[in-house]
Amino acid sequence: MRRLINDPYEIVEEMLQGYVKAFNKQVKLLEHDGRVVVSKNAPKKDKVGVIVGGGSGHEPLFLGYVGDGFADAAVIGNINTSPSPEPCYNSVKAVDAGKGCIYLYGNYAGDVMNFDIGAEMAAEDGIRVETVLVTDDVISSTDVEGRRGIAGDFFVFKVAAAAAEEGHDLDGVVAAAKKANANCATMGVALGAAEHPTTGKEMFEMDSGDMEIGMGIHGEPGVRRGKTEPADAVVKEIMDVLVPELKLVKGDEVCVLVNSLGATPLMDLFVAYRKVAEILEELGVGVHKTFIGSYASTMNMPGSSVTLLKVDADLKRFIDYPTNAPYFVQI
Amino acid sequence: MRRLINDPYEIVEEMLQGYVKAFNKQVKLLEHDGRVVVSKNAPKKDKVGVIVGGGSGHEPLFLGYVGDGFADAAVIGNINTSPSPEPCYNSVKAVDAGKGCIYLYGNYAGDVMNFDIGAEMAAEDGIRVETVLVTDDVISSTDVEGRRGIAGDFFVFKVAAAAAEEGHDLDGVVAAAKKANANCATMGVALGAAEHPTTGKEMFEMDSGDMEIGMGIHGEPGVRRGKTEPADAVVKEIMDVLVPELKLVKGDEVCVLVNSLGATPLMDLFVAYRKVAEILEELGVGVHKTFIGSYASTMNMPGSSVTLLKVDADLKRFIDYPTNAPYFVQI
Amino acid sequence: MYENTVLGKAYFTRVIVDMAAMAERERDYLAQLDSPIGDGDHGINLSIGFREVTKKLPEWENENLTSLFKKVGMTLLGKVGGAAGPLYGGFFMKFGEAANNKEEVTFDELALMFKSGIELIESRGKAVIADKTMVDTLRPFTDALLAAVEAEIEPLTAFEQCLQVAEKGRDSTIPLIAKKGRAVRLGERAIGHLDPGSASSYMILNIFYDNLKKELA
Amino acid sequence: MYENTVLGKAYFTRVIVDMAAMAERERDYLAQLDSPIGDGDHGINLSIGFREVTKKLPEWENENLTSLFKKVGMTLLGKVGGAAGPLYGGFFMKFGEAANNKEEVTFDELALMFKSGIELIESRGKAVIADKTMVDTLRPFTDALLAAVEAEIEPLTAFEQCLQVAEKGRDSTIPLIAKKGRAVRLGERAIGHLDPGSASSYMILNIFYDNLKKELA
Ligand SMILES: Nc1ncnc2c1ncn2[C@@H]1O[C@H](COP(=O)(O)OP(=O)(O)O)[C@@H](O)[C@H]1O
Ligand SMILES: Nc1ncnc2c1ncn2[C@@H]1O[C@H](COP(=O)(O)OP(=O)(O)O)[C@@H](O)[C@H]1O
Ligand SMILES: [Mg+2]
Ligand SMILES: [Mg+2]
Ligand SMILES: [Mg+2]
Ligand SMILES: [Mg+2]
Repeated sequence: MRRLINDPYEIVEEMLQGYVKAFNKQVKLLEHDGRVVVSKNAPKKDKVGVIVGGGSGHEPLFLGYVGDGFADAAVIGNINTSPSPEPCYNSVKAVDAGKGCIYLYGNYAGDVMNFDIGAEMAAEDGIRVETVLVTDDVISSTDVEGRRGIAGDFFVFKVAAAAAEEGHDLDGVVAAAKKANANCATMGVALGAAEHPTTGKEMFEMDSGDMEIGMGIHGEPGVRRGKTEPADAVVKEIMDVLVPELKLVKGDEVCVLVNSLGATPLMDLFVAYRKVAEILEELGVGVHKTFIGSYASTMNMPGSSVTLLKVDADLKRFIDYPTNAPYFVQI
Repeated sequence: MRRLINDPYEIVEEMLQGYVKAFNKQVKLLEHDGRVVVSKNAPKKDKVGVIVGGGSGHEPLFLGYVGDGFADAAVIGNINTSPSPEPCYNSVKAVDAGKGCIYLYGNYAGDVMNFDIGAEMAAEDGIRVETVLVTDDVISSTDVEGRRGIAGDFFVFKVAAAAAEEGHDLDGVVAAAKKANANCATMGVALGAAEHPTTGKEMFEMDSGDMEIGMGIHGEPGVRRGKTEPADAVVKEIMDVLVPELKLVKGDEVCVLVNSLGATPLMDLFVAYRKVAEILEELGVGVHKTFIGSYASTMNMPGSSVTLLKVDADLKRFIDYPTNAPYFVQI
Repeated sequence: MYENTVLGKAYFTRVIVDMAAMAERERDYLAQLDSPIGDGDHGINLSIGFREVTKKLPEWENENLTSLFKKVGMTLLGKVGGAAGPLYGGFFMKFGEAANNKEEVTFDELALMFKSGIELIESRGKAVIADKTMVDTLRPFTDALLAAVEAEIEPLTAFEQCLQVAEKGRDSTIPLIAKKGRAVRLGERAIGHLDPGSASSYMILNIFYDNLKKELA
Repeated sequence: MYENTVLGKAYFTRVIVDMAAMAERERDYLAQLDSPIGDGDHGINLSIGFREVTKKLPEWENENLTSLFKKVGMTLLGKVGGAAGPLYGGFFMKFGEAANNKEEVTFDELALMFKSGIELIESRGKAVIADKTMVDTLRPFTDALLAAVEAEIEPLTAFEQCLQVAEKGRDSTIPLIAKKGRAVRLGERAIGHLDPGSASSYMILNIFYDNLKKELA
């Protein structure tokens, strides 16, 4: 394994302790629950609580987006595994300001089971918790409800958080999140596996020089596996799925996220974005804002994805809303 | 190779085209020199021009730090190779506002040769260009002058850029950069090699499960190679070099950068920082600000480094100076 | 009929200890089963959960069967996460609940405990037989056990027969397309792979059986 | 003595073409030499530079030797970067300068062109013999060539002897600790490794020789 760790059974706790130490001006761990990262400013008076979460191993996803102008809390599970119900519940108790809370996470059966129990527990305390599942991974299912959430998490979280900051009530925040999710599509390509610190091995097998289009961020199998092709050809294949999915036409505007799964260099993301931009230009689709980097990783997995978010004036305002979260600062 | 590229001989051009397209609000390429990334606001009236640069393959290093409040231009070489003299010269012509310019880059013989020729060409036009070489890699040489520049680039660039923004003259900016460099020490550990897009191969050989302490960001050999050890033990070995190097004592304050060379997950950096913070706490050394991520990469090289910058009131102010560069936004 | 097969704290404690050992021993195998059709962590999830159970087990010495398994279940629920956490966690909580706060149960009562457990899994996971989940092992097993108890078959023989049913159920997942869990998105690509949850369930049932043999020998 | 060994544009153009071919052929080998004691890019650097030279070469048909090699040198200087760009780039610029804008040179004049080239490398790189750089190949070669010309040795014989000196110079880098270039930081760890620049220099000299053989055959 090409990683330095201590006890793999302590890695999530150690990561969280290191994280909140590093960014102690913005975040803290709940005193009574070390799996809940909370914004120092939460609960914010009269604001809907925005709670994100999921398995760890996708950093900066979840914890990195807790902070002013972004999520109020992140609930952190074991590696690639949804958090358990208790911290889901505790996060609500920690950030609810009387306006209810929204759970936002990728659509995985395990996450749904655990967060749902958390929401039931909160309901017993009279706190309303709504859930919006992110389902941006277009390749993972033909019916939208069945799709996984991957890098699009970032856009959906960002939009919902900004709506909450703007003072929308829970229904308004839910509506904003659903709209972002409906306007968001992602497709990725894997070039290898992440190394799991517990087994010390790669999580699945893939020869160097091969690629798998449409693979999930936990290594869930995708559409097809084959030899790698030129970057431009792969980007084109991805865009040929995303563009019709969002029914993009001339005059539309999008935000673009070119995401690394961990071990893909920024250099390659910039090369990929060059082609994305070229295709959008040809279509007459405008780009409102571009995000390039590792926004949702799978530890050290080589691979990348392209996410498009079709935007209107509201979504643009939400995306542009300033934030000072440790892993997404925006002026 | 676990990367998607097009023609490797075009990769730097394609990367730069993609980059400036993505961040066209902040930066552009010089019209007559595609290897110079310039801030849209450069030249800034009455400000010393701050120019950084070096080989590509270290993204976000160099190009990512061009923007408001940070560098005015970055000069970009081939992969792992210093830029040639022409773009070094052109960058000066593009950003000089009559107050002279400073070249900031890591101390490598190739870079020195090329930038020096660039500075000579500028001198012929009557523009004063001073150079401060970053030499933070403590392990690379016993005499400080001979040391390489690695992740410490980020701190030295940041300080010099803020000094220039504050209105210091060229001598003042040079003094600030030198002070940052003198107060800055880095030590890294490599766990494998980057894949070079041209050869399609790893740039050197290293077995999975091995590590090399002190290795340079181009894979230049380090101090010793052996089996990987627990993260805490490696961090301690690094801190045992950095702390005496900077003569840190109780009451001192530092900024910390835990840097990934590309393929090391954030998770592992947080785990490493936990130990860094613990050691500093035990010493009674305060942490002013922490930076964790891939600030200076070697494409997809697995490995990481710890950089300490000993700070006083001036350096803290320079580090905290707001900036809106694409890869380092700070409010 | 089953008055003489009394299973007490000692039996169930040995089962718990053995499940924890199984989770360690089979960790990488179960993770590997989870890799082609899931996310490669099933064995790791169980090992994380049962390590915590092992750590706390000494504190639970004075619990009755209901409160013991409630703690086992709560620990799994709290530590594991994912699908296995709520499913196995819930299973053991309900499994214990059916012991009605007793210190020991008879073999027919044990059957009812399994019944109560699998019902929780089905209601929480909404899976039925042939969805390619742990239900494919546990539901046929439980039905067979209830029938065997009804037919008053001798405990060891009954359990052995039911294990064969469980094994068949486990293996029945191989040719299936998944209807629940992560493997759903694979469609036809799930065919040919054993479901990891059905494999771990079968291992757990085996542990109940092995200790039953020791108990009744 | 050397009036008959006239080397014109055709000869030098073939040398340039062959250097470009060498840079492709030996790219990965030279990169590999650069990996244990440098940054693994020497062959790639040369190939990037000479690809550009190849692209532009047809435009340079009407240049004299001075302006031709000025363009070669400028192209390498502009495209390569790193240490090799200014060193080889400067070398060829000075190499051509010594041809005094002529269309052809005699063998003794060629020797002076090498002298002018290596002097630039030495002054720009500040390296002397035994610093483990390309100077270890080029300086002994040039000294031997100047001596051979002084002794009026027949061109092919002279060049062949000097090549042997160059080869010895190249191999002399193996046991050395480096005093210049990236390998400096390795200290004793550089021992046992051939310097990539001294290897590429030797290849370049060989190309001059091979074409000389063809020219004079
Ligand atoms: N809805 C469900 N109902 C019953 N069992 C399920 C369901 N979803 C998943 N499972 C079981 O859980 C197993 C996967 O567990 P695990 O890998 O630990 O969780 P996760 O899928 O969250 O990574 C599957 O093999 C399957 O047997
Ligand atoms: N100061 C110097 N003087 C002479 N030759 C040098 C000097 N520095 C480096 N070299 C030569 O350059 C070669 C390395 O070239 P290259 O790998 O292309 O550049 P870089 O070191 O910038 O990556 C070395 O092998 C050595 O022969
Ligand atoms: Mg999982
Ligand atoms: Mg180089
Ligand atoms: Mg799993
Ligand atoms: Mg080199």
